Amino acid sequence: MSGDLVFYGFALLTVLSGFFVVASRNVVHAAFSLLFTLFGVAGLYAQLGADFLAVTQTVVYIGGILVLVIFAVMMTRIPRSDAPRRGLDRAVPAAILSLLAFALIYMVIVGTRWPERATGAPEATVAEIGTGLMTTFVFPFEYASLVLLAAMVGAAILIRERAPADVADDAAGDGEVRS
Amino acid sequence: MADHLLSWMTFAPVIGAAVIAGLPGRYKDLTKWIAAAATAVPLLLAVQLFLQFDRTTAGMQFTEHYTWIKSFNIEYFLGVDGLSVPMVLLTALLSFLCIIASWRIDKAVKGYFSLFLLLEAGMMGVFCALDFFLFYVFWEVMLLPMYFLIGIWGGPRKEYAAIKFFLYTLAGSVLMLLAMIAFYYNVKDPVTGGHTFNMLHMMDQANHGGILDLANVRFAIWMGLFIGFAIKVPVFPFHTWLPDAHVEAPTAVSVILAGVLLKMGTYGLLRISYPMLPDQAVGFMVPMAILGAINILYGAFCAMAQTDMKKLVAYSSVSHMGYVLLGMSAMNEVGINGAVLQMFNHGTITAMMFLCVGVIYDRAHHRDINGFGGLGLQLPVYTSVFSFALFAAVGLPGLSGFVSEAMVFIGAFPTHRTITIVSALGIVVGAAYVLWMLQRVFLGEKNAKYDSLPEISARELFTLVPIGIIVLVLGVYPMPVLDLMKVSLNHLIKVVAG
Amino acid sequence: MSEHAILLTALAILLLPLLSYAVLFFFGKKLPRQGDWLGTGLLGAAWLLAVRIFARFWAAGDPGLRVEGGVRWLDLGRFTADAGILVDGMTAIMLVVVTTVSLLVHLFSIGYMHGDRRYERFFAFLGFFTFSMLGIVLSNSLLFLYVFWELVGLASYLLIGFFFHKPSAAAANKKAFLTNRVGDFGFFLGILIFFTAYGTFNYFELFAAAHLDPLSGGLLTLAGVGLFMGCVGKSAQAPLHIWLPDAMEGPTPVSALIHAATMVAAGVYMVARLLPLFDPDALLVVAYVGAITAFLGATIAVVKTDIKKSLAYSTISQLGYMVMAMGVGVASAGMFHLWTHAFFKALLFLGSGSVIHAVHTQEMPLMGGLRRKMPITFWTFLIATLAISGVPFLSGFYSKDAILAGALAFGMTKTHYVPFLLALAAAGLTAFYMFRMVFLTFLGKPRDEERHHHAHESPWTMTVPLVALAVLAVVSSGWRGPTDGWFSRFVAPYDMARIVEEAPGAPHAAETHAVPAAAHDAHDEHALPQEPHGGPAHAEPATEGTTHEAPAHGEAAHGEAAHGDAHDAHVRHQAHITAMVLSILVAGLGILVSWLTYVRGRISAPAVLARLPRVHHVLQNMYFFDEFYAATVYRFTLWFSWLNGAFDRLVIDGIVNGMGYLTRVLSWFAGLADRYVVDGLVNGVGAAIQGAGEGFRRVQTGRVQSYLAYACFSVLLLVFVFRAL
Amino acid sequence: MLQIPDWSDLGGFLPETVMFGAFLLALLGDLVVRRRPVVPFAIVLAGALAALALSFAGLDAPERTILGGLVAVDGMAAFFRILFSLIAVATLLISWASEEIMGRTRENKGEYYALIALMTGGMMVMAEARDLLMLYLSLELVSLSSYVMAGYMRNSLRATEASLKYVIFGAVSSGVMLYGLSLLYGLTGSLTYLGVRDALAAGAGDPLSLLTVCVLLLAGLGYKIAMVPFHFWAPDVYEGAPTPVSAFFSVGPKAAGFALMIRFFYTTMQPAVDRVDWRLLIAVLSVATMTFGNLVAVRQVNVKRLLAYSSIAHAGYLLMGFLMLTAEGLQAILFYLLVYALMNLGAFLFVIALNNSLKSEHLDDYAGLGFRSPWAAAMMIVFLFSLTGLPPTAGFIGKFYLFAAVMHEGWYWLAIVGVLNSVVSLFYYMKIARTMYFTKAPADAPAVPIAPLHYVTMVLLAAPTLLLGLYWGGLKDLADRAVQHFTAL
Amino acid sequence: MTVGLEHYLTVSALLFGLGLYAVLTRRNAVALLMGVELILNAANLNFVAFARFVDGGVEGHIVAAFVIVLAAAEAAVALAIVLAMFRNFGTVNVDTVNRLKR
Repeated sequence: MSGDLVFYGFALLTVLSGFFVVASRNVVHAAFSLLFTLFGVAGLYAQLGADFLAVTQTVVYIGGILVLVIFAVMMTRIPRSDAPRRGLDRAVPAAILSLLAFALIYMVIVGTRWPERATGAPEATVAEIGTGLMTTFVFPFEYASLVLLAAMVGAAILIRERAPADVADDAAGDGEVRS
Repeated sequence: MADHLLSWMTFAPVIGAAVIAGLPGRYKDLTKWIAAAATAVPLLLAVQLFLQFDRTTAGMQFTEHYTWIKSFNIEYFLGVDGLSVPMVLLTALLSFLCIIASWRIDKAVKGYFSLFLLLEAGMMGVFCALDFFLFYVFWEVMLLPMYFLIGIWGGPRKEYAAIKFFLYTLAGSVLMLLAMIAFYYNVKDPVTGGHTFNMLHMMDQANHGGILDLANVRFAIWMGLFIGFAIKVPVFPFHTWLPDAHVEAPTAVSVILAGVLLKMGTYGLLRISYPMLPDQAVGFMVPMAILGAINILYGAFCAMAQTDMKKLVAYSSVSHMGYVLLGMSAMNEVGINGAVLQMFNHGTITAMMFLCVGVIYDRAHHRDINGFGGLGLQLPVYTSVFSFALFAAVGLPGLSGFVSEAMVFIGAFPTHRTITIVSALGIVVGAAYVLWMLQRVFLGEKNAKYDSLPEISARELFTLVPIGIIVLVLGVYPMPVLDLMKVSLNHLIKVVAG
Repeated sequence: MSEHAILLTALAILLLPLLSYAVLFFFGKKLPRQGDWLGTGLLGAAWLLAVRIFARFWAAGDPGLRVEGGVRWLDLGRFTADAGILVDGMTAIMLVVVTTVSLLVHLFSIGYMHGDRRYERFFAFLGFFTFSMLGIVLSNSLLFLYVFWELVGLASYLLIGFFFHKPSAAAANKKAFLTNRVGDFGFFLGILIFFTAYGTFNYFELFAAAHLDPLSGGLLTLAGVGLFMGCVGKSAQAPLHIWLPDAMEGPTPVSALIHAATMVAAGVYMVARLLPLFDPDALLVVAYVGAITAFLGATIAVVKTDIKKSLAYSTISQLGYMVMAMGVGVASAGMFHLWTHAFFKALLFLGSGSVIHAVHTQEMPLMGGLRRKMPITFWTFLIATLAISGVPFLSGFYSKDAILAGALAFGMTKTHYVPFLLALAAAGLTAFYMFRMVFLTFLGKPRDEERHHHAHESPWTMTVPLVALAVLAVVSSGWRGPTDGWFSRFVAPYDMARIVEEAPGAPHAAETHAVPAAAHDAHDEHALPQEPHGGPAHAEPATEGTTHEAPAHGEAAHGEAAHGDAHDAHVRHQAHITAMVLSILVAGLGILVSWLTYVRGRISAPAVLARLPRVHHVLQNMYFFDEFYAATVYRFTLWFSWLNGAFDRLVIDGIVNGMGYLTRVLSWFAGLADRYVVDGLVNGVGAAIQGAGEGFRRVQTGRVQSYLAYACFSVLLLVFVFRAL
Repeated sequence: MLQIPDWSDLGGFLPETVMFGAFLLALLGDLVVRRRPVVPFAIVLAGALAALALSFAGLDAPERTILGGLVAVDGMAAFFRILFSLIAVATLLISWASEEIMGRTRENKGEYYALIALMTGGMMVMAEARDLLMLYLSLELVSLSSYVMAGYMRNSLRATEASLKYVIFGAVSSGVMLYGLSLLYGLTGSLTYLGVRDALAAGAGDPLSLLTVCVLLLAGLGYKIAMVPFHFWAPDVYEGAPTPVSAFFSVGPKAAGFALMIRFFYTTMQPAVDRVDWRLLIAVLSVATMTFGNLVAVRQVNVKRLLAYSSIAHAGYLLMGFLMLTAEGLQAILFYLLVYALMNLGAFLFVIALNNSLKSEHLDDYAGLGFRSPWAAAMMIVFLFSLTGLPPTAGFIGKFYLFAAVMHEGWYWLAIVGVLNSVVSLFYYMKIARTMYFTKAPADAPAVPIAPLHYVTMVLLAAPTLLLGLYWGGLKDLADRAVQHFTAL
Repeated sequence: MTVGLEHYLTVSALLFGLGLYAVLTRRNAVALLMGVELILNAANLNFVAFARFVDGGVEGHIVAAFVIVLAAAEAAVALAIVLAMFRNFGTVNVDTVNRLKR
């Protein structure tokens, strides 16, 4: 059952590193833990026969999102923004809520008779995915490009450096009204 | 105009309001004259209505029937019968006189008069509408002008009074809305078979179906409607909006409030609750009589405790509307005719009282009963007029209030013996608070402070005398009004009480 | 004079004073002499017409004759009510009383009210009063009786408060109106009961219906007592008499007209008119109330020093006589006393008015010795005093004597002697206090020289009425009793058989009945329909009233009555003589004691009073009725109204405002939820885990996350709740 | 069953295409002509008007699936296209004269208008999605644009805070929803609505899993329509974001959320009603939403925030109609959404117009406005009355239809709670009216000039609000036509 | 016990729970957003697992691919907002951003 062992390995990696993401006080550490989590998930994808996704996960997430995250962490220059914890007053209720949520979902997972019809993993998914994206899912494909464009424009609106001419006008405070 | 008489009556004030709204604010006098003209039109049409109304039939007359919203069977359906005609006359008359009485308004003239005209349109519409939806729309339309009239031109606690009035009335009317919808879905139009808002169809029990066949549902709907209307009447314990609203409202608005708006509650009961749910009406007879008795006595005792003239008059309205309830609960001809006559008479009498209070308030700038004294010597004409109104309120024979009160008692006595006897105590208490006020304000030694109070003016007299004449004429010979209503009301009571 | 003419004449009599009122009220100020001549003239015309009707009925000589006519006033289909005029003998008498006294009072007022700033208003009100009073007299239905009943109340209110700038007057008129309203409450209920039972307001239709189909016992008594409450109020019977003395705040002519001669007698008239509607139990109440009032009034009059107040109590006392007469079954004697009393009491008041006009005070201790200064006033006053005291050959003697006789007979047949004894005592007291009044006012030495010096006889407009009334006080009785003199041509017990026959069922055509004289034995009072009925006649429980079903029983009662006739007549005759003798004796005694006390000084009034301090105290304070009411009814009413007002403000409004407040509180909580509960919840859960009281202290706000936590919590809650469902 | 998109599909997709085209053109135009925001403004306005004109065509069309079966085009879609085009036009007009958007120191004005075009197109797609993937994608597009628009005044602390809260709440909600979608996918093995529906009808899923799925999905959808308990972001964001944006948010995405919910729940979840009573669930949430919204609104003194809570309450009313599962309920929602758009935009416009000169959203500063600016105040009264649901305004008709639908289905308790909530709402709406008319303005109260464009827009909003209260047959027919072919019923 | 659907789902549920916990507790905005990524990954894992065991096709994969794309876009916007926040407030601690309340 080497496949099982691999699964457990990846699962352990995912969950443990996920735990570190949550628990680490240092954001940079958390970010690196997230890298391992995502990697673990990619491994699980591979286990599930989703080779394309495994690769995408590795490339896009780890290469893209994480870089973005770390970039942001660096830019905000506060690696340890989680100041000393002042107690468990937030962690405990949050933990309870999270545990309850997990419990609920776990109950659903074990309590449901999932309609397991599929017999085995698909052979190679890339071609099928490619076909899908070019046929049935061509609209979402295009639509996603709009989303990305929107994100780009949005990010630009929000953080683009201001033109020097505008800076002077802005001194008096901006758009604050009596509320 | 003849074939759309009711529409003209209803919408002439709206036209007036639109013209006023379009007029530049500086033409204050012109505004007032336009307002007077816009209320004179319904008044003249009301006279025509009075003359042409067929007194021998219980059916609807002057009907106008058009489809409004086809997909929901909502119709523009106007018409009057003996129940609505007196109310229409009252509305037309009081609105006109109130415009005259408001002549000295000089704050936001344009707004005041256009709102007032809208108010009249709403009242007219309520009394003419025969489509439940239309009725409801008019019913609610009045709220807006009333709210602003109290709130902008009112007394010191106007904000409180205005919102209180608004909240109460709305709370009542939303229950009516639900009852209306329940009716809509469970009443069949006998011709088309579809749902309908047509009140005449709703009154025919043969068209009822669905949940309307369930007794407890009918009771629930009855209670919904009753509370809705009771708030307007106002029936104890829903009355507390009234003293506040009356006291804070400007004079003319108090007149309309007491003279017309209160009638809408009892009108609604007779127009909607009674014919549509006759079984419930009969079943609710005794509680209604008890509430009537409570209103009569409680209102009277509360009035006695007041030191503000206007508040006293306001509580007297609570008391007098109790007679209407008592008469309605009698479920016989005399009682119901007495009740509707009392509605009309209370409208005129209380209007006089409020106008009179307004006259003194304009001069002395307060209404404290204990702050006057001996005005009888200083203002003999005013004293006579006010005393006339007060004695009419006491139910003095020869004045109209007596006739209706007596009819109410005569009607109610066979049905509710003990309750009527208890209620009759109201004629003693009623006299007590009125005379006590008369004594404190007009009799006794003259208060030197008021040596220079000017006598009532010709304009003010012009607003009071016509009502006074009506009160007197109807007190001596009430048939002109009774003739209008009796056929319809007798028919109604036959339908309800068998 | 045809029936039609009689009705038209009656209508004219009714409307002439109204015309006077309308013209004077609106245009009086603009007329020459402010229109006093107009009011008086119109009243004179009315008087002439009244005399004409009087003559007509004198000629007819039939007390059962009546003329009725009316118009439909209300018509609702099944319910109708008519406005109608009824003229019969009793009406004719009352018309003459009212118009005569009113005319003379008008005349008197020309002098008395001269120079008042509301002179024309006074005449207008007098006209209005006369109109209303005539309305009471002429109405043929309970409804319109009530209408005019209230209108005289208003007239009385207006006239008592004529000098309304005096606070005492302003209080008195309110008191009068309200006290009357209390009575009217009962009156109205009585009307309601009768209308509900028989469906008509018309007197004679009611009589017929009630005769054929009486209401079952309790209800009939209740209705009768209800009607009588109207009388108690209007005729100032105990315990509602308290308004009348205060009503003396009005100008004296008003006191003479309204509060002595006419309006206060309306109650008596009403009971007499409606007698067939009273059952024996109700009449017993009437008799006792009347007798008590007669005695009460007389005792208080003894100690009063204010001449008008004293006369007012005298009036109360005399009204008590009349009412008692109704109760003891001598209604015509009561009416007769009403007739005679109207003149001599009006005379007394006008005389007192003349005195007051001269000396400008009402206090008898400040008068004295006015005989020479005001001879006409003195002599006329004396005549009236003799009349009221029951001195033979004056009118009062005959009427009072008849009543006392009736009371005695009543006592003998029913073994209720109390009314007679009280009435007899009152007769003696009447003679005493009336002569006390004469002595104190006109004889002896002037006790206030200043006032005496300025006093002078009144002008002719005032003295002419005095003289006229004095003449009437002497002659009005015709020197015969009510049942054996001219009066019996006008007033006699109702003939029920005839009334039933003329009831709407029977044809109404024959108005001018030629009634066989034999049908009316002048001495026979028995035809008063209820009187012969024994005590237990109406023993059935009061149910609906219309469901009376005991024909056999009714016949038995009638038979019993017939049997009792001869015995009663005998008793009556005996009683008559006894009563006459006794009344003369007590009157003489009263005069004698009065003479001894106030002229000869043999008896010292202060000394007597000093020996009876309690009695004096009670009398001086009029048996504490006012105090009693002040402590109970008034206080309770005011307290109750205060309570209601407060209840309204605090509780009812409070509940509503409370709901509004609750809404606000709720919204505040919701706001809290928005702001804190989110955190508090999170913290609260934490606190619950860590131990109570730890969480809220360390409030950590991380808003967005709190929102998320709250949302998360709600979701889980929802899921688990729905799972449980 | 492979559906291959065809160019001809675009024929049924014109309004969206126009809006997305306008978005790209506006971006391009802004790049080409710097510092002349009128160019993107004009492009987007023209696009919105064109989309509006094009939208009417599809009203009577039966459902047609296009673009690979992921998008449905039918009458209801057409109705929402009309609604969103109208909202876009109004928002554009409102923004153009708003200091908050067009102030001298503002940047990225061109992008702002481009984003409106993008969002409008995105909302239209939301109304048409019939596939779980499209559901998520369309929602995300609108959300992402919303985050940006909320933070448009990027130097404003309030705006930044608003957009931060918005993005955090939004990201978590959509993540949770996605998780729910994944479970639904697992339960049914299908991504299309019809596939899911068939599977559910065949008995897929047990009560607990379906309940969990429902709740998780509601987290994402409820957040979009500001339903309790997923409403928390709304007041903060509405208050912090530029007012024209708040106005837009309070009507546009909310309506889009409803469109999405209607299509999703009516199509897919109906067969599951026997296993999970999601109608009752939503009824409870509806009551909670309107009650909470109204009660908290009572205490607000910031008009913008007050309107935010009021818009939460309105979501509650709309949910009442939503759970009826009848054509009547649907018609009522459509009717109400359009009316709500008119009156709520109007009310926000009033705040915006005043904000330009008053620089305040505080209720106290509205004192005496009834006399300082009578016409605008009068129109505000119309909007407020309409929001309360009083005749003769369109708001009353809208509420009437909602209550009628609820009563017809026999949910009497819900109707009673609903009408009582209307009464409560009166209190705070009238608080504004009271301040404007009953409170005297301080002597030094500044004049309140109102931009002509705002005046015109306000009239354009107030007139239909009032006229639709007098005659609404046309709009009612429109709503009726829109749902006549809604196959899910 | 063979590794089956439930195992993958359990891992995903754990990830979801951890993500939720992070979202509820982390004060640092960036760290908070990492929690969101965990949730999204949990969902993705579900999709892929279901594709493998239930559907048998690649639709789940395609969805997951789109989610990855959208996550990237969302992250871009969210981080931009965090940067704006840092610029305006000088911190990335979400607790300090609470001017809007009541």
